[in-house]
Amino acid sequence: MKISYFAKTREIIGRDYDIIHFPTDIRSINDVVKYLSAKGEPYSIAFANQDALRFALDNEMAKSDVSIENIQELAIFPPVTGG
Amino acid sequence: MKISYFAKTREIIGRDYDIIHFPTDIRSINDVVKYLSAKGEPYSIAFANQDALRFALDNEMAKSDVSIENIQELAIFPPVTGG
Amino acid sequence: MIRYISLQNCPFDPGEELCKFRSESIGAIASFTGLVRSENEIVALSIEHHPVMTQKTLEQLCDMVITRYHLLGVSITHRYELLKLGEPIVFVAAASVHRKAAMEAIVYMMDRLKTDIPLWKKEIFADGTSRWIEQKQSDVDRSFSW
Amino acid sequence: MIRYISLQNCPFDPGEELCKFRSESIGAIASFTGLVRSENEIVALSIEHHPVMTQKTLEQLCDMVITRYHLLGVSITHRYELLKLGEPIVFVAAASVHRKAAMEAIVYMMDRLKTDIPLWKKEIFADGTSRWIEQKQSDVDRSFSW
Repeated sequence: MKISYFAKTREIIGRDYDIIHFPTDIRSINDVVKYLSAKGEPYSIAFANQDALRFALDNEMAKSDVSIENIQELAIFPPVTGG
Repeated sequence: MKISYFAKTREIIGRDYDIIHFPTDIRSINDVVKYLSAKGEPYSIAFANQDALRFALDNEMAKSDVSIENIQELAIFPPVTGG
Repeated sequence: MIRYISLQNCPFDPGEELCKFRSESIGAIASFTGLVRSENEIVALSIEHHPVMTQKTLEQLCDMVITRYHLLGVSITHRYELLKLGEPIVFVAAASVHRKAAMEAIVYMMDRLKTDIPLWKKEIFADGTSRWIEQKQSDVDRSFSW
Repeated sequence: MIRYISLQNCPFDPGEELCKFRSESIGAIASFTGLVRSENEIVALSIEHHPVMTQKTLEQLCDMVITRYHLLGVSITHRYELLKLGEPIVFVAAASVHRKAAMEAIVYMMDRLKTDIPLWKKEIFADGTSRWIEQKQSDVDRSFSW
């Protein structure tokens, strides 16, 4: 699965994306965030404040409890500041 | 005193302005309107519905009960439709 | 402070008017353009105005809106005499630090223009006849609501 | 129906964008331009975006606002990458029969843009350092108020 990072999140992680094969018990966006945070830095720093993270599954905004089943790409980024 | 007309009022009166020397008992805009209306057409037609008239004394909007003392010009016109 | 007022009988380009605001303090510019649209099968619009009063009222409106909304710039352009279909009649713009002030300022300016400026519009038809436009009660109500 | 969307990394002229609406049915055009202003002693602004999502979200926003306000035209231009002081960041415009719809539409569009479009702004300073701009709670509150 492709995990893309944008803006401050991308800068902390240090790259645009990861390709990760998750264990089968990783089912929701929340599970992904916890799984990666448990790996330590830089994920633990980037994901320290989950309230300040937003997510998109295959280019659609999604809440953190949504399932990642059949999803190609999860994007993780801070609250937007466009306009 | 110069009495100027604009828009529909001007068209009904048939000219841009009149120069009129009013009797001394003509003191307010209301008095002017009544005095001119009493002369018959075209004034009686132009001023038939006084609710649909607006006034300006020396280029300042004024209510119909305002005095015309020391005024050079009274403008009479319909409600505006600018913008 | 940028402050443009133009009363003119020749066509103007709202795009050019919009570009007159140039300042590194400006974060927001809102604009409104009113145009002659094809309603009631009109072929043109004719606007009569009271030159002295109109100029004075526009200047007062600019001063008032600058103070009320702490603007960095304000612009009003208004046509008079004969206008063709599709031509801009009026353009107002407001520049400010943040977006709320500029947006509210153009709403306020248009509401005021509709009832405070001594201009009168007349619809011109294909057969040469014409008809004065009546003031809308909704415009009067909006103007009084401020 | 006129519908322009442009996401671009080169400067644009809001005046040119404003002139894209040409229709004899249009009686009102409202526009808003957001610009890079000199705040916090910045020398430039950098904007990152999610290309696919941004384009899609802008298209959805246009469709939504056209329906919601019965618009005759809508236009959104948004910059990304590096912007200099004074340059326009975003331009939105709405065309309608009467003024109320166009004016409300640009307020709505800007409120939505602030919270719905995957774009992130970063302030660039003279010494080469930079800082991501944080989302404003007031923008979130405004967005939820619709």
